[in-house]
Amino acid sequence: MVVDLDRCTGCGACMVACAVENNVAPAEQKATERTGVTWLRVYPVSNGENFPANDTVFIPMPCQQCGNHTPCVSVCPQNAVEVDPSTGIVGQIPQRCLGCRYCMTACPYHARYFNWWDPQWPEGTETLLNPDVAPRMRGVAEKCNFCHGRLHAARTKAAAAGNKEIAAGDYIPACVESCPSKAIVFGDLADETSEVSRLSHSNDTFQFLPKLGTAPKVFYHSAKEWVRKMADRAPLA
Amino acid sequence: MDRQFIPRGLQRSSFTRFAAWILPWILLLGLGLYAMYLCLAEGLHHTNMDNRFAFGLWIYLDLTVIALGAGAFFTGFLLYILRREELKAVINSAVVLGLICYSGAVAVLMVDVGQPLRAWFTFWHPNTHSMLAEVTFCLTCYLTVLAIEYVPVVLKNRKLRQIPRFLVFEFELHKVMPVFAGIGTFLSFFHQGSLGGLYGVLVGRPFAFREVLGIWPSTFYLFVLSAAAVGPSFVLLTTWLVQKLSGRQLVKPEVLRFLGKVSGSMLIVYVLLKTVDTLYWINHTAPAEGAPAYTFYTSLGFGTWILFAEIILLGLLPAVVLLSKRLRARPAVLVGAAFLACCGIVMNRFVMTIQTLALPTLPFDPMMSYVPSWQEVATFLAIVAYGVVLYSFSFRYMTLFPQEREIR
Amino acid sequence: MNITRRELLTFAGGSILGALFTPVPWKLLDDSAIWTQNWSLIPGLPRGPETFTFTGCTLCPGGCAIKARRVNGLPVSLVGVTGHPVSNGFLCPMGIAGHHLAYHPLRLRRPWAFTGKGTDSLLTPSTLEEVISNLAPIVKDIQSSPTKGTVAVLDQRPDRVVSDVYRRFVSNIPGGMYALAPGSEDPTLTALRSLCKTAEGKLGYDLENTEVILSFGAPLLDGWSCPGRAVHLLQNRIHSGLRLIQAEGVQSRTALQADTWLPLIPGTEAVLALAIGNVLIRERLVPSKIEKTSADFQTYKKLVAKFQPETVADICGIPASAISETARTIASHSSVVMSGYNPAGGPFDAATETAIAGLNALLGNIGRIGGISLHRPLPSGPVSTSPAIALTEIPDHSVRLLLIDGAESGHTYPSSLLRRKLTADGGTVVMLSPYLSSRSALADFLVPSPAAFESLEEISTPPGAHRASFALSLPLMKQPDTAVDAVTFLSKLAGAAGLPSLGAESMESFLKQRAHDIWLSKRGTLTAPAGTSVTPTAEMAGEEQLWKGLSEGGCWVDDVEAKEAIPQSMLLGTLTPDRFDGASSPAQHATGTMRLIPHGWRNATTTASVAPVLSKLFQESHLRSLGGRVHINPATLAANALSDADIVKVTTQSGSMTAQVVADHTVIPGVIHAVVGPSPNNTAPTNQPEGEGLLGLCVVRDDGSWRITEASIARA
Amino acid sequence: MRFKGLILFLLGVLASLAIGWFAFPAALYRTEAQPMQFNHAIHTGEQNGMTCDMCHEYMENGSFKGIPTIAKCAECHSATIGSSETEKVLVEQFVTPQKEIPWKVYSRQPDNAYFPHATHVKRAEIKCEVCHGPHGSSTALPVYQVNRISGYSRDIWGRNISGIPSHPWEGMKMDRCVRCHAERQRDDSCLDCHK
Repeated sequence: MVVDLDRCTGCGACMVACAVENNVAPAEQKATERTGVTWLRVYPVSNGENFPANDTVFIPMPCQQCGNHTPCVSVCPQNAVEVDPSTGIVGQIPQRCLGCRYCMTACPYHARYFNWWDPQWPEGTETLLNPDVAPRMRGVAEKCNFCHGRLHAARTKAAAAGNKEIAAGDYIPACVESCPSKAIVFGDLADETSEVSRLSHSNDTFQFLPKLGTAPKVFYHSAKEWVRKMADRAPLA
Repeated sequence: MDRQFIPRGLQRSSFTRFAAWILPWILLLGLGLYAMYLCLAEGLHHTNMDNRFAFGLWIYLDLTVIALGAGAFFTGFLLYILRREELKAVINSAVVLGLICYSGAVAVLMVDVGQPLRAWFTFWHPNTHSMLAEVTFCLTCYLTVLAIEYVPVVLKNRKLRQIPRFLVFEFELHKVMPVFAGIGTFLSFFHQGSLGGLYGVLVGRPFAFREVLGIWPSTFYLFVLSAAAVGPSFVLLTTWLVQKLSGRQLVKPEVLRFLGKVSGSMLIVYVLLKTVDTLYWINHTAPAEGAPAYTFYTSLGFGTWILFAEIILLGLLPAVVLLSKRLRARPAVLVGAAFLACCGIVMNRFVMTIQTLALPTLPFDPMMSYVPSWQEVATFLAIVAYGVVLYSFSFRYMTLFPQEREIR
Repeated sequence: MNITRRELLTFAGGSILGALFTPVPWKLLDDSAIWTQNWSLIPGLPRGPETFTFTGCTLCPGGCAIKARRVNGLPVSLVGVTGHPVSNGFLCPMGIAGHHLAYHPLRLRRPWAFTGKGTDSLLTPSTLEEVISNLAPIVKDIQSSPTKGTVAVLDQRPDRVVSDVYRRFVSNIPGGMYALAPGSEDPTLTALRSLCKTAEGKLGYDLENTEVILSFGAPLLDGWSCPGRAVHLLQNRIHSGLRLIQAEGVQSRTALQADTWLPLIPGTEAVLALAIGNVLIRERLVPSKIEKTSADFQTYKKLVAKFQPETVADICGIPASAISETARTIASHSSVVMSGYNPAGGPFDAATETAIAGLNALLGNIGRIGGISLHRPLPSGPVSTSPAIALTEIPDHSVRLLLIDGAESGHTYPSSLLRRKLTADGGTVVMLSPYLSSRSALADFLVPSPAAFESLEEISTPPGAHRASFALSLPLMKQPDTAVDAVTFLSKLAGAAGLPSLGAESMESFLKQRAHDIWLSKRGTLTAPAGTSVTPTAEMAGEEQLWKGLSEGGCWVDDVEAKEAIPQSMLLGTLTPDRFDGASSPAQHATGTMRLIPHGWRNATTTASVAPVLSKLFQESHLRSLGGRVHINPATLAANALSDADIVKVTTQSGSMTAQVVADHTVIPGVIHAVVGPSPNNTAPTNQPEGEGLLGLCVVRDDGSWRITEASIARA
Repeated sequence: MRFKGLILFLLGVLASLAIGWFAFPAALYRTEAQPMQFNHAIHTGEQNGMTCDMCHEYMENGSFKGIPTIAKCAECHSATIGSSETEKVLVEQFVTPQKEIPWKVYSRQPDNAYFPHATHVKRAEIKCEVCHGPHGSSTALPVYQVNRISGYSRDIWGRNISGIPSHPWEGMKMDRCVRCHAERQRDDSCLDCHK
C-alpha cells in the first residue's frame, strides 16, 4: 500500500468506510481518542510553524503489516497473531486473543486497539453489519488486516468460477475504495510490475520508523521536504 | 482460645489483638475484590489504561513483587543446593513470602487480561517464541513448587502433626525438598529472566530493546541477577520488619548479616553488568534503531537523574555498604542498605514498564501520561492485604523462624 | 455407621482424583472459552443473498450517486459510483455511514408536540391526527383574517418537485409565503442574479472549463456543492492545469491544497475584492465592452479607486504585490470568483457578497465558457405562481404558522433568524424531520419524515452546477409506519383545512410527472447506473424507458449549450457606494475584543445529522473537532493568559457560553474559530433537543448575515 | 477395618467417574425439536435420484446457500405429494403461507469461521459425505442437541462426549479442519479460515 500524503485532504472517508466495513462499533460514551477503536487512524501533523507559515499534513496510519521481525507476532503468548505467508498480511484472531495487550506495547505504530468496553451498536444498526467480518468482543485486541473479509469474498467468487487466482480488482480495501482523492494505491508489492511496487521505489517515497527494521508494507509519498524530514526524525529529538 | 494451634514454646499475642490487626486488612481485601469484580464483569474500562498505555500499574507491580519474591528461590538454592545451613532460620519465612508474591501476581494477571477464561490457550496453543508464554509456564509451575514447599511448613502445625499419616508425609517431603529447591531455582531463573526479556525483545521500543546474547536479550540476564541480588535483601528486610512488629528476636543477627553479604555480592555484579549494558545500549543499540538515547531523557519527568538514581544511588551504594563487614555489623545500616537495594529494583522495574510506554515512538507522537484508577490501586492493595493476612496467619500458627525458640 | 470428618475428606479426595479422569473439567474449560467467543453480547451476522442497488444520497443537495451492497435486502455498505457524471464516485463520510441514520438514537419514531415554549418546553408524544387537528383551525383562521399573520413554508432544498408542492400549498392561502432557508442557494450566484436580472436561465459555475478559481473561503475540497465535482477537478490539476487561489483567514483543508493561499484577515473580503477590482481597472485588464454593458461602471470605478492595493494591504493582511498578481491571474485566464458558503458561518454581508460577485461581472465571466454558466432549468410543466423569496425577505413578526421542510441543505443558521419572523405570540412551528435535531427546539410540532434511504426521493440539480441534472434516490430500507413524507402531510393538512387539492397525492406520481416533463423536452442524456452506457433522451423509445432507467439508479443530465453572450449586468447593483465604506476602515473592532466566527462541516453541524459511527472522526481521533470547541491561535491564547484545553467563557452581545479551547496554529490570531458540530456519541435519548451551541452566540445583522461577531473570552 | 479409608477413596473415584461420564453430558446438552421431519433418502434415493447440489445451491457471489429456502421446496411441493403427515405439515404450515422453515442446523459454524463450500467442493472436489457423513441418505433427522454453554450444535464436538469420533466424519471442530489441511500439506494462516 502506498499513500500519497500530498493528495490526502483529511476528510475522514477512509476511517468511516473502514469502521463500517469491519463492523467496528461506534464509540462508547466515555471513549476517548486513546480508548477508541480506529483500525485506520488519520493523524493531522503540523510543521510546528505558526500562522500563516504553518502547514499540516494528514497521515493515514493503518496497520503497517510489518514484514520483518513483525513486533506483534513474536510476543503473542498464544499464536493469536501471525503473518500470512501467502499474502504477507498480519492477521489478528480476536477469538484466540486473551487480551494481555503485550502486542500493543510491542507495536511502534499504535496500530492495535483494545476493546475496553463491550462493543455497542445503537439498536437496529446491528442488522446492517458486514457478514464477512466477525464482530469482536470485550477484552481483546484488534487491528487492520487490509479488509481480509474482502479477500475471502474474492476467493469464494474465484473458487465458484473454478479459478485458482482471484480476479484483479476483486480485492481492494475499503479505505482505498472510499478515498475521494485517490490518495491510496493498493496492490501486490511482491509483483515487480504492479503500480504499488513501482511507487514504493519512486522518489520521495518513505516508510515510518524504517530503522527498526520491521519492513512495513505501507509506504508514504510526499513532495514536501518537511514532511519527509519529520518522518525521519526521532520522537522528541 | 486458639492456644492449641500455636506452636509449642512460642509467645504469641492474644487472639483479640491478632484479630484487631487482621480486620483492617480483611476490609481492604474486600474493597479490592469488589474492584476486581468490576473489571472482570464489566471490562477493563474501569482501569485508566488505554491503547497507548496498554500496560499499567498492575504489570509494573507484578514485575516488582515477583522480583522481590525471588528471595524464596535464592534462599532455597543457597540452603539446599549450596548447603548454607544457617539459612534454615529464614527459609520458611522466605517460602511464605515467595508464595504470597507469586500467587498475588498471578491473581492480578488474571484480572489484567481481558479474557481470563481463555488464559489456558497459552498452554494449549503456546507460541514458543513469546517471552510471555515462557513467563506463564514457569510462573504456574513455580507456583506449584512453592505450594509444595509450603506444605511442610503447614504440616509442622501442632494440631496437624497429630495425624500420623501427615507426619510421615512431611518427613518424606523433607527428604526431597532439595529436588524441589533445584526445580524452583531452575524455573525462577527462567521466568525472572523472561520477565526481563519481555521488554528486551520489544524491537519497536528503542528504549527497551536490547541486543540478544545467546537466545535472550541482555535484560534477561540482568533481571535474573537483580532478582537474585535483591531477594535476600527483601527477606532480610521483612524479617527485620516482623521482628519490629512482633517485638521479638526471631533470628540470630549473623543470619541477617549473611543475607546482606549475599545480597551485596550479587548486587555488585549486577550493577557492573547493568552499567556495561547501559553504555552499550546508549552507544549502539538505541542509535541503530534511530532513536538517540538522549531523546529518552529530554522530557522533565524522566531526566537522566533516573539513570543515576537507579544505578548509583540504589545500586552501587547499597552494594558497597552490604559488602563492607564493618558497615554490615551496624543493624541500622544493614537494614537501610537492604531497603535501598529493594528500592533499586522497584525503580528498575518502573523504568522498564512505565517509562518504556510513556516514551513516544512515532516522530509526531507526544509524551504519554497515565494515572491508575482507584480500581487498579484497590486491586493491588488487595494483594498486599492478602499477603499480610496470609503471612500473619503463618507467623502465628506455624514455625517460620526455627531459631525463635532457641533464642528464648 | 457414622462418618468421621476424616473419612469424608478421604471420599472427597477420591472424587477429586476421579473427576480428573472425566470429561467434566476439560469440556467445561473448552466450552466456557467458546462461550466468550459467542456470548449474547456479540451480535449475530446477517445471512442471505447479496444484492447491489444503485441509488443516491439525500443527506444534502450534493446528491452523490451510491452503489449499495445489500444482504438479505438490508444495506451493509455504501460506496460512490466511479465515473458518475455528477458526483464522480465521491461519497463523504456522512454518506458512507448514511444507512445507519435510520437507526439514529435521536430518530423520531412518532409525532411529538412541545408543551410550553423555549427552554422549559417538554416533548410529549402525539399523533398525526392530533397535529393536523391542531393546525387546520389555524390555517382556517388565517384565511378568514389574513391580517393577523400568515403561513410560511421554509424550504431548505429548493427546485425539487416537493418544492413546487409547497408553493402550490401556500398559493392557496392569502399572504402565504414560500421562503428559502439560508444556505439553500449559492450566495455568489444569488448576488450575481440581482446584478444581472436580464440574464436568461439559471446561473452556475462552469468549473469544468475554468482555468483559475478565486475562492473567498469556499470549502471546495470539504463538501462544497456536489463535493465530488470540485474534488475531482482539483485532484486532476496536474493534467488540467486548473489553479485554485483560496483567500481565507484559516488554513482550512481547502486552503492547504490550494495553489495559492491568501491568509486574509476575516471581515476584509470586500476590501480585497474591491482592491482586485481596482487593479483590474487600473491595469485595463477588463474587457473594453464592460463600460457599456454595465450601467454603474463609473460609480464602481470611482469606488474602487479608494482601494489601492498599497493602501489596503495592511487592512486585509495581503501584500499589495499578491493582490495585483491575483488580479492579473484571474484576468489572464478563464476564471470564476466565488464566496462559497460556510456551513455554519453562513454568507458574508450583502456588501461583501456583491463585491465578490461583481468581480465576475467586471471580468465578463457571465455566460462565458469556463466562467459563470447560464443554463436552462430542469424541464418542468407549469410551476406554481407563488414566488420564492429568501427567508430574510419575510417581514418580521408576520408568520403565524411556519412549516419547516425536513430535507437538509447541509448548512445551518441561528434559530433567531426564524424566531424574529414569528408573530408576537410566537406563532406555531411545524417541523418535518426524521430526527430530533438542534433546530427542533423551535418547533411546536415534530412530524417524523422518512430517514435517508427509506423512501423514494429525487436528486435534483446541485447548487452551482453548470447544467441541470435529475436522478432518483431509491429506498434501501422499509420506512416505519409512523413516518410521513411532505406530500402526504400537506395533502392531509390541505384536506382538513378545506384547501383545494394539491393535485397528485403521492411522491411517486409527482416524480413520474417530472420524468414526463424531461421526456417531453427531449433534452439531455441518461447515464446508466454504473456509468457504463449513455442514452440521449431524444433516442429513447418512450417515457417508460426514461422512468425505468431512472428507477434503476440512472442519472439524467442536461446537455450544455454553447453561449457566448455577456448580458447586461451591474457591478454594485442596488447597493450604494457608502455601503462599502465600513469595509475600508481598518479599526472596525474595539481593542481587547476578538472576532467569533462559527465554522461547520457540510452536513455535520448537528448530532442528529451524523451516524454514531462518525465518532471515529470526532471522538476517537482528532481528525474533526467536536461541536462546542473554540480553536484559537496559540499566540492569541498566550496574550490572554490561556492555554490549550482550558475551559473558557465566550461572551457576545447575545449571551455567553462555556467552551473548551483548542490551541490551533491554523487559525489567524485574534479570531475565535467556533466549532458548530456534532458530538456523535451524545445520543442519550432525550425529550430536550440539544441547543444550537456556539451558533447561539452569533449576532444576526439586518442583512441576515451572522458571519462575524465581536466576542471576548475569559477563563471559566 | 484396615481398608476402610482406601475403600472410601475408591468410592469417591467411582462416584465422580459415573457423574462425569453419564450425568454430565445429559446436563450439558439441551435437546431441541426440529420444526418438522425430513427424509433425505426419499429425495436422493432411486425413485427421485436427486443430488445434494440440486437443493443445496450456491449464490451469485459464489457463497453457499446452505439449507434451501421454502421457494425451492415449493418447486415440487406446491401441492401435497402423497399423503404423509410430514407432507401435510410442509405444505400447510410453510409452503402455502410461504413461511421459511426454521431448521436447526447440525453443522452450523460460528460467525468467526469462514468456510467456503465452493473452494472445498468445486476446486478441491471433496465429496459432501467426507464432512457431513451419510446425512444425505438418512431417512429421518437425527436428534438436535445444543450445548447449553457454548450454544453449538452437539455435532460440532461430536456425539461422543470423549471427543474421540466414532466415525471419520464425526465432529466439526477446528482440529478436524486442521487435520485434513495438514494431510494435504497446505501452509495456511488463521486468516484463511477466520474472519
